Amino acid sequence: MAPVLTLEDVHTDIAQYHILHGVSLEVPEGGVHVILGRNGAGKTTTLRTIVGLWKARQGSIRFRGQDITRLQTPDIARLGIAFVPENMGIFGGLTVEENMRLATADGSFDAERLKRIHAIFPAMAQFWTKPAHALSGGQKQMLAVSRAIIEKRDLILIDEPTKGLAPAIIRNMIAAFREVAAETTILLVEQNFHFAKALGQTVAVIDDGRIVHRGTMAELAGDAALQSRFLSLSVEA
Amino acid sequence: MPKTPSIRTQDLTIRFGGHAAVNGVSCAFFPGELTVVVGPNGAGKTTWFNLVSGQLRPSAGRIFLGERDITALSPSARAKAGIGRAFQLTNLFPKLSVLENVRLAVQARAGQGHRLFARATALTGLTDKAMHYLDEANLAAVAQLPAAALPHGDQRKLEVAMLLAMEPDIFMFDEPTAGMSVDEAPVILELIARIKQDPSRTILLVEHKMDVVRALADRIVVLHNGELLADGAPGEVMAMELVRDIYLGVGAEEVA
Amino acid sequence: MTETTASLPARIKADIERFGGVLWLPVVLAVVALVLIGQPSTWATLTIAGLAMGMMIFLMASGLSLIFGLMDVLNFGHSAFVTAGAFIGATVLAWLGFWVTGGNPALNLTGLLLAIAAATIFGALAGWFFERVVIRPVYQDHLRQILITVGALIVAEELVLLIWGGAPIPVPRPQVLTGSIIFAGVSVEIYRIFAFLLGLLVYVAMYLVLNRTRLGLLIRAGVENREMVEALGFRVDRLFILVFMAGSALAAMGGAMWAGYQGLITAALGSEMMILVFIVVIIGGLGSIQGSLLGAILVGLMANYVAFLVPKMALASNMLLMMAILLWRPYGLLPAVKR
Amino acid sequence: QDAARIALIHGLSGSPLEAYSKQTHTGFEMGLEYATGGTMQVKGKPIELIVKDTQFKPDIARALLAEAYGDDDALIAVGDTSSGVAMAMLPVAEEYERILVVEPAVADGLTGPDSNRYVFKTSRNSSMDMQAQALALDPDENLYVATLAQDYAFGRDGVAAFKSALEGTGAHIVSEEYVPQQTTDFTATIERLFNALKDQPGRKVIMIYVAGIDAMTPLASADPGRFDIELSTGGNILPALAAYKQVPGMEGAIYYYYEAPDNEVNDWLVEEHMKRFGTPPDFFTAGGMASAMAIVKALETAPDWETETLIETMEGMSFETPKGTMTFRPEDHQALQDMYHFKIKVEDGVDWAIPELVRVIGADEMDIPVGRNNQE
Amino acid sequence: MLVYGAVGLIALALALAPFLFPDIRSQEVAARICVFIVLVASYDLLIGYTGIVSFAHTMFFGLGAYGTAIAIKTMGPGFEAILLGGGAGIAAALVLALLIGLLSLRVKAIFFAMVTLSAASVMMVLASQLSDFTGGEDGITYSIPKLFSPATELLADADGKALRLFGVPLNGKLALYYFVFLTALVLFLAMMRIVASPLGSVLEAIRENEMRAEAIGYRVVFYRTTIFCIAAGMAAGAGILRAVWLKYTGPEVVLSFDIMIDILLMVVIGGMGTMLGAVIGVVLMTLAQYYLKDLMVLGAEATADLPIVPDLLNPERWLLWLGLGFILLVYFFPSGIAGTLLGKGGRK
Ligand SMILES: Nc1ncnc2c1ncn2[C@@H]1O[C@H](COP(=O)(O)OP(=O)(O)OP(=O)(O)O)[C@@H](O)[C@H]1O
Ligand SMILES: Nc1ncnc2c1ncn2[C@@H]1O[C@H](COP(=O)(O)OP(=O)(O)OP(=O)(O)O)[C@@H](O)[C@H]1O
Ligand SMILES: [Mg+2]
Ligand SMILES: [Mg+2]
Repeated sequence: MAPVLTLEDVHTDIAQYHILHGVSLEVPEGGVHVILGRNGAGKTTTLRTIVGLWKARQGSIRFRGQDITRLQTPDIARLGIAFVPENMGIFGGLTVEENMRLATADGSFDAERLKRIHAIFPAMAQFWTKPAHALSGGQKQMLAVSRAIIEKRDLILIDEPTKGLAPAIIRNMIAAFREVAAETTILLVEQNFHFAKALGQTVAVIDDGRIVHRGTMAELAGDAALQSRFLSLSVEA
Repeated sequence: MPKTPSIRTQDLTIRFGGHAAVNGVSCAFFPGELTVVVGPNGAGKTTWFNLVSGQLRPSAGRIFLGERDITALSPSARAKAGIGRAFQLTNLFPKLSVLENVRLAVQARAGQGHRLFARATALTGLTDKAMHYLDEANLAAVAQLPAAALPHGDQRKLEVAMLLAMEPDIFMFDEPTAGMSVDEAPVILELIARIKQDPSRTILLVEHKMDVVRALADRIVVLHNGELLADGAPGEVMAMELVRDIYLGVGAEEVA
Repeated sequence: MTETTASLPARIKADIERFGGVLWLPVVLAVVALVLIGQPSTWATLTIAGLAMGMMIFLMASGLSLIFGLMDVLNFGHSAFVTAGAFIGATVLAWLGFWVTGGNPALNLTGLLLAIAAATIFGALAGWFFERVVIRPVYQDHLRQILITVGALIVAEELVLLIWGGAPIPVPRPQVLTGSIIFAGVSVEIYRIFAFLLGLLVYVAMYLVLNRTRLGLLIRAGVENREMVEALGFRVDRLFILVFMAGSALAAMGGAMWAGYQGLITAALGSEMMILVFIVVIIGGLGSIQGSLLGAILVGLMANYVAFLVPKMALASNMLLMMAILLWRPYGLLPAVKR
Repeated sequence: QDAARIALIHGLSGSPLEAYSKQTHTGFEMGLEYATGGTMQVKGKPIELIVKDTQFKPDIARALLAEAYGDDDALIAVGDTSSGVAMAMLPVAEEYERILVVEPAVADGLTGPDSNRYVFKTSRNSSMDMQAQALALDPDENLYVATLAQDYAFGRDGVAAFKSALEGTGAHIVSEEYVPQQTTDFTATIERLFNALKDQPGRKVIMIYVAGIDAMTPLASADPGRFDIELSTGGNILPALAAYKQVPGMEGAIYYYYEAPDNEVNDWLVEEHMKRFGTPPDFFTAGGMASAMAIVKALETAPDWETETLIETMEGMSFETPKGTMTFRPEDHQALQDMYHFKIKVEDGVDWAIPELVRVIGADEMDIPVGRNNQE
Repeated sequence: MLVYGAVGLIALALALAPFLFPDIRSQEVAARICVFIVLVASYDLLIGYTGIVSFAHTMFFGLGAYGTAIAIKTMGPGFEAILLGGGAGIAAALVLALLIGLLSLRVKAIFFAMVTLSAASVMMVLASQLSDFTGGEDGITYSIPKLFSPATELLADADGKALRLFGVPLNGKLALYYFVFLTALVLFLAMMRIVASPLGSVLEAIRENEMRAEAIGYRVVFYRTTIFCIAAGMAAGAGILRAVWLKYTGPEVVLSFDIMIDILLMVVIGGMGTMLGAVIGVVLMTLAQYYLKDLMVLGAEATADLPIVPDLLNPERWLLWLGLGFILLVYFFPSGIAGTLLGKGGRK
């Protein structure tokens, strides 16, 4: 079936630096798809380019056939693309509730979804009326993800959601993402291979602003050689 | 252990509004020992760190550095006294160069900050030292870039380099490898291992990655809802029912 | 920002908070003043005058507070809008001539309202231009904001001089609003009553917009992390322009009102009011409209009482009030955002 | 010298007062024109007018004055509008041993101890305002006065002068209110004034002496009449006179109003001004003209243009102005002049209230304290 | 490089000013430049290097000036008066700075700006209220030590007139100028040293991330207050020079908010966070203040017959153009002239 999102030979500059050297990528409909890669490889830059926070100098980005390369970030977002940035983008001055409210379409919550989010992340319920700057590092991460799933999105881009999360929470999150992935498509940037493995259907490995490997997760997970080639997984061994 | 504790907290408590983020935590740490602090998100690990390094003032309880009560000291005073701290959410001098970031830490250690009529750049001693620590964290290559331009991972490393440069007796790391790729993390871990070799040093480490915990910990302290839940050797703590339930969760190993 | 255990004083403080807290300050102030002044008639006169004065300052301050608090833009050029508003108001009043000075109350009021409307509309347009050209490049850069707006202020004042000249301009005051109501030795200028009502109206309007809609939230969020708000699908730039226009319009309105009150205006009007306006915003706390109102009323009352009791202190009183409050509450009385 | 170089040094930018300076400027040029019969020449030498803008900054004013004497070699300089700035200029005249004519600044101090023998002053001073004001109230034991002035040198000098003018008349000063310079809310002050006066016997007057702010409107609208309190204040420039419409019948003294003086200099000034600008001349137009006419006369009559000779000539010199004849007092070089006792009349069609002439207060009726003695 | 060249030239020009431009106006301009370089550089220590926005700088400037003026007025013109009065002024400035610093350097930047603003206004009120000492609005006029009066000959020639060097009489005025110039030079060099010192880099760190600076062992309040005091002292020093050169001190020339704005403009035009920038900013602004208007007069005459143009070019509206230029500068060269040439990026 037709891919949700297609990147073709995308080049991105940040200030005077040339960061992405032609990223090409296809995100199929539904499920979780993962981008792996070392620090500084260009994962975050790729995501930011998709949502228009960096502008691609060359190449095209198409969402459900529509070219969004030159669109403004807000317009891209309105197409139904949610973005969870690396720094979580929490509004510390606002309460948890206000943070969530801003992520809804019309300012009112879908009770069903809210209940589910509170189930996945109990802390959200506990701190509902507290200022978000008061949240712990991990709680901030949870809030960031909650914001992305409070509405039904078409595509959710998530940059390293497990960073600093306790194992138990990560487990919940896997469950949550499986659930969410049933109704939308998730593009996930990860460092935590196990997490990625547990969720991902397809995987792309990026290095120095280029895609160096594309394939199914199963294939990568099964093939130790590939793994050590693209992500020297020394520690785990 | 006969040794006297290098750092010790006694009934340490802080409340935010009604909610006690850290609640009556008393425990002591010894030189040459690496303690990993674990606990679910929001357990109070970072807050407890903030209390020890002085970013927050406790609602109740005391903090001792050796025999000395440092509860009333300002963060800078504690830093001078030998408590070094790296932050969970990266916290640098963004517009200054990577080198300058570290050099400032060295200079603080050398206690030359208030010198009026010397040329900072002329104090080559400081600069060399700074370079040395950048090498250790293998950041020498990017020494001249503004800190803001580093990717997340390298920024984490810079955090650690600055901590080293402060040459403290107490090292406090808050999730140093968070957001680092699997092939970058080892650099940090080796650094920590090397620090550990000096028996006069006390190391506190907040970490979620179980493999890291196993690799480094001499001792594990578990915080939960701001309270001290467990404290002991890695093996036994990890084995505790309670801990598995509230922290690791069943089958957690697969994911961490 | 650490709070200590709920010791006794703390608990008392908490109780006070529950019953409106600092909102009682004006009342306390008034009661103290009554004791010191003695004569009820004088006290009443001063208090009413103080309240009205407060409201007029509020009109000017609210705009600044909005911009300065919600958008975290420090607009030293604000006083330029006040001045411009004053002059435009004055000009319109002069044009309407007999409408305003003539005996027909209806015409009088329409005249005044027209003048205020003209000023307000101008303020909005000028605000749009100002945001586009001057402020846009310097969001979240306080230093450059101060500088560039100071520059804009200079230019604006020169333009006023260029258009209206340096000579003081007399402002015809609508017939119905001249003179005072006097009962039982208490005298109240009618114009002040009008100012009071207008101020109240503006306050209520702003309060509703900011607390009954998502606008307030959005703006505050936009200040903290513009990119994220855009990633959530909102056009931050439009948002900010809107706020800025509103703020400037309010400033101009305040200026027009003030012109009518002061009767004789010069290009320096804005800058003279400015320190007062800043004090009000600071006392009230960033971005909170309630705060600005509270601050304005405190300042208004304080000024009148002190001027009566110890005229020598009249000038310093507001400054001291501000310093005291800052030392007591570094973020002002009712900060909306602790930034 | 080949030409009569005269420097007009006053603030033309950076302050609301710049409007005053412009009046002075107009008046000064018209004065030269009138005095030279349009030839713009004295003793066959052309008059060169050098104009400089002090931006109302004393430091710049000093620099410009020094420059005018030193670089441009001006014979005589005229200025400034603000007393503070003029004050700062005085020593420069002494340093360069050239003549400085002070116009239109008013402070008494300008011809006081800190002044020097090179300084002449054609503008009125606060004492004149106040003595005239006092006379206009024709004071006696039955008169009870409270004063309202701004809390700075100008206001305090004025009130001091007013008090000394009332001395010996038996009139009582029941209270002196001083308000900050930029006061806009007079409620408290009004309460204080009323409280001080209302229970007094006899005639009760509030004497207002403020510049640049409108104290009249709030005072009038607080209805002093209910306590039989009258208001009284000196005249003012035309725009400010608009506020006086609220107090018809009020009496006071004014420095200049174009209908008051009766002499052909003034007739010419009014007619020409009307013709050229469509408005009547105002305070400082008259002042500017006066200073110009004084200077021209001095240059005409002096045997040569050495500073010393000029000083000799000017001390005690009488000269014609739109306000009639003025005379430089030999001791402190202040030009003594008439003032005008007025009564406010309101006419629709006129933008301002008309200070109708009651009588001319002759220069000789006032005894203006001598600021300094340039004779020894 | 260009910057260093320019500053070098300026220094040279100032050093030889009396001989290069003997006319009185240039003298005034040169002296004013010397004084303001110290004043503006000291302000740059705060705003540029530490990110402290203070509006009280004229207050310290004023303290130095008034101290000197009042002392001379009461003790008569003598160097001991200058030393005593100036010393007192500086002392007062330091004490005040210490108080304000300790009280309010903890609070948020913008609040600090407000507190200083009100402190400055209170000082202005005082200056006008205590008119017995300060002469109120009119200020104080006085004479200065004989050595500095134009009448004094430093070297007399045969017939007892002041000896001339390149046609410049070696009289007291010359001595006065060099007194101002040399003092200013010393103060400025001192500040150059300070910003290059370790203290300098700590200040930058504090500007960047206060909390982190504290965490690696720098007592933020201590450093802030220190630099605030240093700047205040320097400003007071400049005030002394001003008072001595002008022979007049009044609110208009040392306290008024206009001067505060001038200082701001100068710092920014030159480039914040660069001492050399201060020099360039001061020179450009001062030249503009003194000569821009002359140009405009010409412009106005040239365009006399066009519609509005002459009004706009009317020299009385020169501030308009200064303002516009300033905005454009902040807009396009946020790091000022020196900053841009020295290749420092805009401080965002
Ligand atoms: N603001 C910036 N200015 C200059 N260079 C930048 C900037 N942001 C990122 N870069 C560079 O772009 C490259 C890619 O950065 P990016 O954040 O996309 O890496 P990443 O894959 O997300 O790494 P990490 O896993 O550490 O987040 C890095 O080399 C980084 O140095
Ligand atoms: N300034 C504050 N105000 C109010 N509550 C706070 C504040 N700081 C922390 N908390 C609360 O204290 C608890 C402990 O936070 P802390 O950051 O110490 O957790 P943590 O153990 O570091 O979690 P993580 O592993 O996610 O970083 C959290 O529930 C947090 O919401
Ligand atoms: Mg990244
Ligand atoms: Mg934490």
